[in-house]
Amino acid sequence: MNFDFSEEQKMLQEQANKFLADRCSLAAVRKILESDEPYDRELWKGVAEMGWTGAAVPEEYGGIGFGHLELCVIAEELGRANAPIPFSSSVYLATEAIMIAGTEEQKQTYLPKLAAGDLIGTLTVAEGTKAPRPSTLTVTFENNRLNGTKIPVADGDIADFAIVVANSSDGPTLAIADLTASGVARTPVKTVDPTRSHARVTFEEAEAAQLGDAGDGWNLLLRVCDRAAILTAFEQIGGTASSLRMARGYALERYAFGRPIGSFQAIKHRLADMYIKNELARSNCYYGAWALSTDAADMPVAAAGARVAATEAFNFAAKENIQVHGGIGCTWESDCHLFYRRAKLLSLNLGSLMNWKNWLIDRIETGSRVEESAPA
Amino acid sequence: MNFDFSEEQKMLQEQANKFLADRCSLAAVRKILESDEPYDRELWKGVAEMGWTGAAVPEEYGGIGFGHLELCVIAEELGRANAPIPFSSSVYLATEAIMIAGTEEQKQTYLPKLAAGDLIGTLTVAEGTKAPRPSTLTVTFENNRLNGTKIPVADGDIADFAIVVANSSDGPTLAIADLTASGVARTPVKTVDPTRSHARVTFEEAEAAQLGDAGDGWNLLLRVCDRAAILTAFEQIGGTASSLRMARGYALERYAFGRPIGSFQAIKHRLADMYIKNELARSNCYYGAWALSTDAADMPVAAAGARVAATEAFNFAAKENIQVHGGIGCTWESDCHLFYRRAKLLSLNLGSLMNWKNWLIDRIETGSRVEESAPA
Amino acid sequence: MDFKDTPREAEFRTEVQAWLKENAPKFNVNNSTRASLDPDEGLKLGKAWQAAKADAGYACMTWPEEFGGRSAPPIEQVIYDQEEGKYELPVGYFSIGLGMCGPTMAAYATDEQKKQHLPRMVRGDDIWCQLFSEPAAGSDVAGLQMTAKQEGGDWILNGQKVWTSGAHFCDWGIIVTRSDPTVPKHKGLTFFFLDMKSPGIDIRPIEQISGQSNFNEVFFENVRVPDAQRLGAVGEGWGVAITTLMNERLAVGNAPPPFITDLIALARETELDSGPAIDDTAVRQNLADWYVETQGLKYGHFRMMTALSKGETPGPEASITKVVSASKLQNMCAFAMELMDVGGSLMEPDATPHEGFFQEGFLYAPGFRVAGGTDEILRNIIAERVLGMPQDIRVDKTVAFRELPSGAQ
Amino acid sequence: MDFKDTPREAEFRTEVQAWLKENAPKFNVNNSTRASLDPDEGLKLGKAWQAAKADAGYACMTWPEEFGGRSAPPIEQVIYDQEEGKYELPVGYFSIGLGMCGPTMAAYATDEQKKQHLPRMVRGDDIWCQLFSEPAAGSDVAGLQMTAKQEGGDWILNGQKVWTSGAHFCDWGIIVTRSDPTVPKHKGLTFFFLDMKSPGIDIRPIEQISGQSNFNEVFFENVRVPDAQRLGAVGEGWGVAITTLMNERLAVGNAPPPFITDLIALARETELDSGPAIDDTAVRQNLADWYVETQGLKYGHFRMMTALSKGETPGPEASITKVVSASKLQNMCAFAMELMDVGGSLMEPDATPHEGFFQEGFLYAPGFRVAGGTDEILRNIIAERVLGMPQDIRVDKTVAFRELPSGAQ
Repeated sequence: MNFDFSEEQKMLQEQANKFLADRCSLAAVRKILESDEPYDRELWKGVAEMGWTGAAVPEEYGGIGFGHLELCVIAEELGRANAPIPFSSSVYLATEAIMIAGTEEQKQTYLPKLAAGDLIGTLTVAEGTKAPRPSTLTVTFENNRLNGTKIPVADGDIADFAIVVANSSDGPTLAIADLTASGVARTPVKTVDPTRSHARVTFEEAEAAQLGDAGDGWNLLLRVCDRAAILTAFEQIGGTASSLRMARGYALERYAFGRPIGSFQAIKHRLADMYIKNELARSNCYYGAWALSTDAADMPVAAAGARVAATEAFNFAAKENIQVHGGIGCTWESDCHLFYRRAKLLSLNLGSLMNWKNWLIDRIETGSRVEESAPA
Repeated sequence: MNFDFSEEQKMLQEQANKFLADRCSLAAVRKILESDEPYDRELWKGVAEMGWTGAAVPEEYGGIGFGHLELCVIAEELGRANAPIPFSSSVYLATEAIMIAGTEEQKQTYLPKLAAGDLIGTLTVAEGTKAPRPSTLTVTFENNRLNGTKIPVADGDIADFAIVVANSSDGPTLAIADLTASGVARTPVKTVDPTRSHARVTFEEAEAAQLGDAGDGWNLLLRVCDRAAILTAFEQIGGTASSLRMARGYALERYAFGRPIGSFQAIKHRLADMYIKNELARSNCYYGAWALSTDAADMPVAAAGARVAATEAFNFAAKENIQVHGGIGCTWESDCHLFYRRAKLLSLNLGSLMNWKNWLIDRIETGSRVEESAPA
Repeated sequence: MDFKDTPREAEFRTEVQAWLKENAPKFNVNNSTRASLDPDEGLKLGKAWQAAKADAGYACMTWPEEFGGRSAPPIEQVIYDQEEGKYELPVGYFSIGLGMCGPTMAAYATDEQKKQHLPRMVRGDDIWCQLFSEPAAGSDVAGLQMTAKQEGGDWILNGQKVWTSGAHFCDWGIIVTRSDPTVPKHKGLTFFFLDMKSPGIDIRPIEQISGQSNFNEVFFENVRVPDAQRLGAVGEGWGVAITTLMNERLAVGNAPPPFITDLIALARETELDSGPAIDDTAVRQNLADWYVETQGLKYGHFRMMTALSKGETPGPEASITKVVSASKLQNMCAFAMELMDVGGSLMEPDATPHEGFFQEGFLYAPGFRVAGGTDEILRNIIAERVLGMPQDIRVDKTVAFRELPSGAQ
Repeated sequence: MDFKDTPREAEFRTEVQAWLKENAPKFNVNNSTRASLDPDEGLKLGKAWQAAKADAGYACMTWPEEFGGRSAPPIEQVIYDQEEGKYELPVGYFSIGLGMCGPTMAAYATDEQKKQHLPRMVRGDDIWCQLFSEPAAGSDVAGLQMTAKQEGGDWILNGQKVWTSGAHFCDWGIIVTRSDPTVPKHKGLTFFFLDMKSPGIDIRPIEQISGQSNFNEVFFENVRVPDAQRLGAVGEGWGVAITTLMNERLAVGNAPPPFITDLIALARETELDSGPAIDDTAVRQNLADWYVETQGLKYGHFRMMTALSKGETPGPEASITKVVSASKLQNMCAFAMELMDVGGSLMEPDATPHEGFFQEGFLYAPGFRVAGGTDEILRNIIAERVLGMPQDIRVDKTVAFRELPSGAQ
């Protein structure tokens, strides 16, 4: 039984933690919150230099030859730091999609630049405030032209290209579009988490290249989303740990009625609940990491389990961290809301919790669990 | 604004409370739990003598000329005492059904005896462990003969007659069956609450009389269930109040770490939650009582609201009362489980909480709320 | 059991309805959707409305005549508020002054002071604020540190208050200070009222998570207050503060919208895989819970009105309302965003159902679980005052204030 | 990151599997569905199985050779337990003795006593119980009242213990007593082991809500214990008790079934208005929550095994398991009954899905939220020992025990 990260992976985690503590303090995150800068360019550069953007990219395509377990480790630290960079869009979504569905040529074209952080990619499916589904997609892809509007597009205002889920005569299909080309209009839009930039992107006869088989777009999207869900879940447990750490620190130093508020059961039991939820989420995440790194047949179940547990843990911890802080926690000046906003963003960005719970049971029922799953 | 019971109704409540404190202690309830006696015959006699069984029956049919508000008051006290008598079966269900659907002759035949407590009635719809629905009813009623099995039938082993929801060629129809007649076999069955007796009742060409229009049985059942739901909700808030009272008493007298356990926030906040839930339930119940007593068009919504709020309050209070008591609360000897059992029985006897929540939204959506509903 | 007014109440309601119909529309602030007026203009409108109410005898009706009221029974105030609530009027400026400062002045000020200040307060000529909380004294207000030192016939105040609503437009304030740190904390407090334009007062708005600024920090540097403006004896300020806080508990009520009706509307409009969200059983379980909570609070309010109508003093209903409605607000908003799936994070009014109302609510909801007593303090109050549970162990009742551990703050 | 054994572990697992396949079937107790064996027969079978295990070297493997073990690494014990868990074997009789009494004896008894008792314990020749809780000392075990008075070379014990599992079939017990009520409560305790057949011991079973009797009350009337059977110094019994309790925390684990898999099976079989319950979104929301909790505990256990495998000491995982699984059990059973609608209240095995398993669970679940540390105590432990939160204010640490308020009990 070796159900843990390796010593090397733990060293990577420590290194990432130190790097981010240095380069991505909450004050740095706040700078993005309060400025018009869409993301922390310096940090992005630094992260790329560390090789993180290419962590899971094979060396032949310019990656540094780590794997997905290493990427999980990095994701947790990015979540812990609340990093204001397009990492999830470019790495979990765009890079993964191209690795899964790209032609050799597409891989050669995109992966080295993505791995180096020279190119920022994103993936977009949503068209407004309803769950995107094949039957309701209005963005079309015909004759290598995209038409229609996607919103919100994570990092849509800064990404160099987007993988667009669009309807074609063959059914949903993935298309790679250069967002800086003509026929593409993009406007920044505000979301609940201004430390992560989003846009409305409108395509008008915009040129794009097919990714994967025509009509296979939805299937590919689901595969990419499962992988991204596991990586995001690691961000979420990192964010949960930070929320808990903040709450714990405040509960120790804040006194009321002549004693630290952390000595009151109403507070201490809530902290215990944050911890419990995060440990349950962490264990689900580890299973997800195993599934991701081994490409296990049980990945859909593992992804949904990690997604559900980590989403609940982070939402709970971020919300109750504010409550533990009391009045000060409700101010703009306090850092509590950074995690409250991020928690909500992450709980929506790959589809709602309610849907993921449905899917989890779906997947259990359709019996995707096979021999490769963990021993009972 | 006079959204409260009247002085006379409050006096009735006090009187009922005293009567039951005297005649229906938890020791008396326990006697039924631990013996083969299906119900407390002496208490039933006393309750009938007080006129409670006829509280809502018009004087012309042998009632005492109170109304449904008085019946609500009595229900709360019966719930508070955890009374082990067939009151709900005979009064909320059988009596109400005959008042709603009976012919003049049926009313003359049954109501005076029901009001006097000389006859015990019940109503039965369930056929095992699934939600009973018109399309799945297997008990049939044709040519004034019943065939099939009902289980669990509340008080089926002691009731003189049952109103049976059965399928006929016209659709679901209510039928009154003499349970002591030939063609009826009944066996006591155990439920989670042995202080309330239940049976399996099998009809084999058993004679029965139609109640209400043929094919109108399901509609009538729903009307009766709404009325019973409001009355049961009052029993539930009574039970909640008792559970809270027990927990409060124990939290005050039990010491740990040199102080009453009621001074620990884990305990005191839970007691506050019990209180809050019961106040919310009580307010919903009052609205139900108003709707019941005025036959308001909003009754379906009022009934579902009272049912949902009171079910959640009682289940929570009964469960957490045990927890507050710790080890002793988990023993047979402690009275905590009397309420734990009753809470669960009441939360199932008119259909599950999940269904009532569905129905509540259904009813809001089908717009049963009209002018008569309370001011906004 | 009914919802009907008594004949006298009905008569009064009719009278109020007629008066409001005549007068309210010109003060209506719902001219743009939830957008705020220009602050100065809003204040002017508010003062004018308050004066109109006062002139018609509808302001502070339960107060005695000499202080601007007319000794009306409390149920009339409730009826007036219900009817006024059907309009969108600029009444927020006065709630703390009239709800908390007024009763405190009425209980502790001299007759002359009352005659001087209360009628002006009632007419909206002066607006009052309350200065209790401090950065290191929130739930534990009695742990406050602002010093008051006697100098001749005056007191010199130094320190900082926080969470003061409306400090920037207020004329007067009530304040509790520490006049003696050498005695246990509840015993060294002294209470004053003061002119908010006094030299040495510096008011800075606090920005909240939502970006709004409904509160202020107020800094005091050698602010001079005449001893004549002391309320209660020296060292007995806590008793005065309790009077104010008891009135706060009654004033704190329902959290703001979005309400369950808004969420039901959203569920009707939202299409899920299975059809309209309102038909989805998972959605319904949640809606039903929030619906019965909402109804429970609504009918609980009717029960409280009934008690008032009978001349009884209402119990701790307001605490229940706050505890239940603040969490409900937070959970409903979070859930509404889930219903919008990926797009739920959008805060663009023109791209979001209900113009981003639920997203806004998500950001201001945390404040309502804290303001006017945290969830935790209110549960303590219910457990202790309603259920008679013992207080937690108190280590701060017998020690000199300055000896008390106070952590890093 | 994988679930694979190391080569050494895999080899050991294969060896265990082979041995169990050969030996376990004849001790299997799953011959009737959840019905218990005749008590005496069950005990005999249990002792025989334990002896067989010991003879094969699979009992208490981590203990040193001289006490009946073989100093195996902890991961081997875990592997053995996993494999043994695939059978239904009569192992329950020994868990408290081997899990709690043994380690306490190992730490505090004399070498001679260890040699005399531990190997017999390992073989199941003697069964041990633990006598800590009292009617007025549950979560607060140190508040116990049982007196021990020295008389010559013996101690005389008087009082009552409670929640003693298996007292009626045990040969030996460990017990903590109050030898001095004039000093603060943690300082006046003395610890012993004793012969459960000693004169003056009266054992009475406690009936639980479910009707089962898994625990006893044990009354002591002038029970004589030789001073040689004292563990630790006079007045230092609390330190010894802590050793026992730390081992309890590790031993307390997952609540019993029904598990999520049982509930999912029920949901598949149950028809709701909308079709199979498993397809209903409201049902799914609940199932998903309990599923991820279950998986979280399962993979948390694998993480703990990994730590053991590396020779690390596991942390507070057992507390999490208990807190989460006990409430989950209670909520799942309650929900299962809801799925059965009106008929959910039936406790007739032949008329109820899964033979009434969920109804039974509903009745025994409350006990699991209390046994081995209440939900509240375990949250305290997590907050204090894992997160480093301060203890609640303690009023009982400096006062003489007999001066402490103790309420009505």
